[in-house]
Amino acid sequence: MLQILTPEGELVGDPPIDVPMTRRLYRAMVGARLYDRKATAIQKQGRLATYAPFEGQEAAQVGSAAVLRPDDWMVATYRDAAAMWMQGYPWELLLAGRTGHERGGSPPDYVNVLPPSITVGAHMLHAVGLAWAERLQGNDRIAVTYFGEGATSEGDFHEAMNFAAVHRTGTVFLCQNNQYAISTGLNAQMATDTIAQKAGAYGVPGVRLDGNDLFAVYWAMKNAVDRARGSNGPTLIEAVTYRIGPHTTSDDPTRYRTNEEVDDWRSRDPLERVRRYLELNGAWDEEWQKHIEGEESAVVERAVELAEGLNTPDADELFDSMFAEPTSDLESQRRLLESEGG
Amino acid sequence: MLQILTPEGELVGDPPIDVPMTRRLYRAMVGARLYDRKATAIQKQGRLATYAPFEGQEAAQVGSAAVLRPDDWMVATYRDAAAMWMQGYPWELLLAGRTGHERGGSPPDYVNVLPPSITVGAHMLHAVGLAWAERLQGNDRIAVTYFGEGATSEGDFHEAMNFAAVHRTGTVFLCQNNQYAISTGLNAQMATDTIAQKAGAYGVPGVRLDGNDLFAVYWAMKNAVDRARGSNGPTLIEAVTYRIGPHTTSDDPTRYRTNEEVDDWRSRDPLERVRRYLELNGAWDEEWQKHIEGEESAVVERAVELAEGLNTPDADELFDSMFAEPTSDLESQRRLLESEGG
Amino acid sequence: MAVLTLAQAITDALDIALDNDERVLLMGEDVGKAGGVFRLSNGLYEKYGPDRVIDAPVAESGIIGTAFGMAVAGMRPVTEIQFMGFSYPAYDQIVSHVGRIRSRSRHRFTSPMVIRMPYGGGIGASEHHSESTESIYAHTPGVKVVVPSTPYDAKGMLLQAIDDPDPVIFLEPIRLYRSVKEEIPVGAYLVPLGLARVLVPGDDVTIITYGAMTAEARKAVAILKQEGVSPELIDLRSIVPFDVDTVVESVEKTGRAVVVHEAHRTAGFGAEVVAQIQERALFSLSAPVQRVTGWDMIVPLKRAEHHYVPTAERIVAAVGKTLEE
Amino acid sequence: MAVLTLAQAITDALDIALDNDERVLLMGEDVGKAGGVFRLSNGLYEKYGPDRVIDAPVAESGIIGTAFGMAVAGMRPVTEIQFMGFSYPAYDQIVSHVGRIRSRSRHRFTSPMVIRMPYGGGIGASEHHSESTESIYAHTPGVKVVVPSTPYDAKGMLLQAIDDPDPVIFLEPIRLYRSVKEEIPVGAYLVPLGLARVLVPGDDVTIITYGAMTAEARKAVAILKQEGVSPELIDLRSIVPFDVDTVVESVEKTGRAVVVHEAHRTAGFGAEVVAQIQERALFSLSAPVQRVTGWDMIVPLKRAEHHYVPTAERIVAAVGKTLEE
Ligand SMILES: Cc1ncc(C[n+]2csc(CCOP(=O)(O)OP(=O)(O)O)c2C)c(N)n1
Ligand SMILES: Cc1ncc(C[n+]2csc(CCOP(=O)(O)OP(=O)(O)O)c2C)c(N)n1
Ligand SMILES: [Mg+2]
Ligand SMILES: [Mg+2]
Repeated sequence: MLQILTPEGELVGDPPIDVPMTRRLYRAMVGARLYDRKATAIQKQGRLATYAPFEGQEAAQVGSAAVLRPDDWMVATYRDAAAMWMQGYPWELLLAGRTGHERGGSPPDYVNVLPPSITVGAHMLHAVGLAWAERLQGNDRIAVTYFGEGATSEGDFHEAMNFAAVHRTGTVFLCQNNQYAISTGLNAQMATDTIAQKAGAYGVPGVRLDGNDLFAVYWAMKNAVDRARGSNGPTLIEAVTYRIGPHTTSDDPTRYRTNEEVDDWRSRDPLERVRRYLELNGAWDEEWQKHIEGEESAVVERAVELAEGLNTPDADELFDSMFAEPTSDLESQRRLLESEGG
Repeated sequence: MLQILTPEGELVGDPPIDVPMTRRLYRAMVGARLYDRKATAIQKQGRLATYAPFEGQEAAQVGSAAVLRPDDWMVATYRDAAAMWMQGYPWELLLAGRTGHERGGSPPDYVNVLPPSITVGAHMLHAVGLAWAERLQGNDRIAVTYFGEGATSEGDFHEAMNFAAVHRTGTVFLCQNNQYAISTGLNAQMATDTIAQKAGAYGVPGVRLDGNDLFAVYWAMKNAVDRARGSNGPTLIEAVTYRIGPHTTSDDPTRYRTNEEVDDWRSRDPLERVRRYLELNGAWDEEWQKHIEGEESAVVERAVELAEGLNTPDADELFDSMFAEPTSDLESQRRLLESEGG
Repeated sequence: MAVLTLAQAITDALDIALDNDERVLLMGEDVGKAGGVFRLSNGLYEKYGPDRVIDAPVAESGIIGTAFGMAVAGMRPVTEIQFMGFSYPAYDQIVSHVGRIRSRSRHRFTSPMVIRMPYGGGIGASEHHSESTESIYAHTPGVKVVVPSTPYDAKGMLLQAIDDPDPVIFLEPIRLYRSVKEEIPVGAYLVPLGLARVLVPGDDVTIITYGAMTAEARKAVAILKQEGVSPELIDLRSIVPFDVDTVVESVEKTGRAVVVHEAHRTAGFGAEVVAQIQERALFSLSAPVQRVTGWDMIVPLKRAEHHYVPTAERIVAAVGKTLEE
Repeated sequence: MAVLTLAQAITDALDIALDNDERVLLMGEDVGKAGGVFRLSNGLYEKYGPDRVIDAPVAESGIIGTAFGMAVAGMRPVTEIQFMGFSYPAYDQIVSHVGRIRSRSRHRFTSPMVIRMPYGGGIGASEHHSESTESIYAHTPGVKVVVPSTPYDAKGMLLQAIDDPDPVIFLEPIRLYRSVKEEIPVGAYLVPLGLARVLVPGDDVTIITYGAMTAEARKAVAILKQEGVSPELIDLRSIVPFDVDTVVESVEKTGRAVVVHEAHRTAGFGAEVVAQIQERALFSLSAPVQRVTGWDMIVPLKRAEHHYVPTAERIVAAVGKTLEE
């Protein structure tokens, strides 16, 4: 399993990025964690519908998304807010979705990130089509798709890998193997030791790495993105990580895992090791930490305000959202709703 | 690629069966080929709906099915009549299905062979459930599923392999890689060199062999069946073979392959090499050939008669076939059909 | 007798079935250790072990396809699809295999299995978590489709579904899981599938519904009664088979009808109910049958869901229309 | 003008679309080298190359899911599902993604794509090859569902579907592929989606159908005319959107209606047609609207299919019932 930065913050390989860039990504991980904790907190207050926290997976998401070009496509899941945010999807829209507002699914025009996929598996195929279409149109935009290890059990994972392999689409498959699919552990999910080895079934390179290691993630993602952009086809990356929190705020993880296991993974925290590395390199101190936490917190707070401040959609917005022009069927249903005083 | 018997009928390994048994299986292959040609012929006369010939794949089907115990489960496709027949599914019922008669889907009570699957892919999962249920019931019946290389592109192949691997079901996955899925060749179907390597994605053993070699097929199948019966889990077998005829009687294979290619594969005929082997061993002569052809032909002729002699189902048979007891919905539809003079 | 919620009644039925019949097993995502995302199989993994309460990989086609094979080989699998909106990857298995094998093998092979699916909206859930697409299953030959709305029915119908020699899609109204409670018998009892039930007798108009919408319909009934209208409320309980006789008998009496479901309107099961009413009782109708339904749109998320899911008010308004004529 | 079969009209439309619009591509099993199992894309692979006429792996979810991604990124994929009965593995992609993306992203992303599916029975095909389950797609929000029955409509509607900014399921009646021929314009023309067409004007009863059943309905019309009955025959052409106005206008005139489809009866689209007729024109009805449909059973194979697929005789009998009252 590829590793560059140990949990102690020591290098066991060449860092793929310099210290200033490492500081930027560290800061992004700090911001992501603040967002995640804030979202969890306001969900407890009933201000969000269920929320799926990503704590522990920040390096996998931030380190991989950092490699992308701003116009690259991203197709990710309910747990990938940090990656989506890195690619330009504003926190407020990610939150808006969680408050139960469809406008959360509508990122700005220049952001090529699809709204988070709630269905498990299906979205990987979309990343194949996206990258393929870009190539057909003569563009070198690539597409990355994020998914969990559980998602690899769905038939669509298989079909996506195969289509991507046969047509050498510029798609990066980034699997965050966070050990659980809701309550279901790896042994009940698959009989292989790794996810990476599944790539062999498609003639695609597979890489397994320490997903809590920002450098390893960045390095592997860089290779995969270069391959994809150079029309050399897809790559499957397995980032071995852990979900520190519950599956969602409705989940009770004590039913299926021990505190010791969680603590063990906490000691491999993806933020802490970069902090130590930066500190060892004289590029971190408490003051700076406070400073970035302050600024990132403010961004998150503002996002909460914006998300909660969105007007509730009226019925017209709903009827008008289905097609470019509402069909006659929808128009008569709209009238019916009015006549029923709904 | 595993081979025991060369196209010239020479041994390059140990034969897994003795000469008398080889004679029996040779005879079965001859019978199967007679059936296949007869079915093709009467389809041309309009007496069958489309027919999917299996010429060239006799060793793969006969050699593998020969390993099974009579009560083992088989879940196969429209192209696997020879395998199904080996497991006790009468020719007449296989034909009946092709005349457009559902009674063809109803093998005798002691035959644990599901009617041929027309959908590509889905049926592999059934073989997983069948084997699993047998184990849960304390039986050591296993299940084998037959499918083509095209079917491996369906998500259900993936889900079936994974379920079988995780629950170590006694399922043998027998893939006849006959080079084409209708018109689609291997390069458009997948980016791997082999099917067998796909097994690695599931932690399952995969074996690739010369599917036109009766001995190689038998040998690999024997290992797989023993493994399955011993509760050691599934195996994926790739039998590399070729469909000599069209995909079905509606297909025109000249659109997508050359005559040279077909001729090349004809020279690797699965029957001819066993004939030569038997001849080299003094266990074949023309007289015996005529004798078995005569007897097997008679069996096929009788099957055609039986299939064509079946009464056309009346409407009651249709309404009565849907549930153990027809629902009130169906009863009222039955009355409606009567009232409409249908 | 014991007072149980609808959710508890289902757990009770699963427990009884596992206990009484060795062929029964549960399979689904997270049904084992976690006891199901709704905790409906709580405790059963511990009680019956991993061979009978199976945490499946995240693969719906795999779950249904494998369970189908198990059913053919003599087991009685009870599968859980986590939410109806995740049943679609298994749709092919249901249409092309589960509902077909008896017919295509002329009774030689059968697939007695239950496919449980929590369904429906009104709880502000995430995308895909509020689906009510029962009509696509009603349109699928060879499967029964039932929907209990009370704890008593949930338990008795689930036990009956498990006993049924044919596959049954068992829809569970999420919204009612814990909001309805009643005293129900301890131990096994059966409620036959395919029979509607008159929940409230009345004379002026027939309200026909099922599942979670019975709750809104009951509210509408209360409002209407206050307004001096006497509605008859029918809970279909089963849409396949559809108990048209009970419906027609009522409509012949009242001359007016409103069909309520939260499913999309076009080709929803309400259309079938209306079609059969007019086939059998056209000349009893004093007014067009009204449908109060969800719309042909994605079920909105929490903040706008109230525009979609039928409410008592909309039902009352529709009844009003039937009374105008 | 050129005399083309329905099949040729589709090929012509595909050719024109590929020629006129670089964003258009075809994808499906065997659509390339073999020109499609029905030869509908004959010659197009040779003409436009493997990047635009794509032989896909045998994976329907893969085809639709990938094409969906392509559509989002600006292409106009025209996908072919070999037979409607093989569309179910892609059902999840259609319901959960193709029909949803515009709404869930509030128009930010769209998926303008066409899903072509040969459908229907009456040709004695193998299992799963005679499906007519359009009502499950009609019940799917966010997709249009259209069914041409003439070469002229097939070409114009397909070109319109490809131009449509939203996904369109384009059903092709197998039975009519080569059995109908007509003179149609050379080059591009559009036929708007969502409008029914009166095929035969009449006064006594309205026969409403679409797709392959127009052929049986035309036969029924001929028989009825000989018997002195004047039927009006409507070809819906589109079930989503559904042109209820044309239907209601006719029924208000005739007072009688028969809806014909080969789909299973329960929750088939016919139920929707009946429901809307009675909603809008109950008091114009002199008799219950009749439905002539396939049954709630697996479409029988060749030897017994005639018990299932509606015939002119059954339509005539149903018309007879409406005239009795
Ligand atoms: C098709 C589908 N089936 C089931 C679900 C319910 N579900 C939501 S998340 C989840 C587990 C996914 O696990 P994994 O892919 O490992 O991602 P993680 O949640 O660990 O990030 C399941 C089963 C779903 N959303 N979609
Ligand atoms: C789900 C599904 N999709 C498509 C088809 C149409 N179809 C029938 S056979 C076939 C090719 C299958 O190829 P392969 O699995 O290699 O088997 P072979 O025919 O070569 O034996 C296709 C695409 C089908 N029957 N089922
Ligand atoms: Mg996971
Ligand atoms: Mg093949």
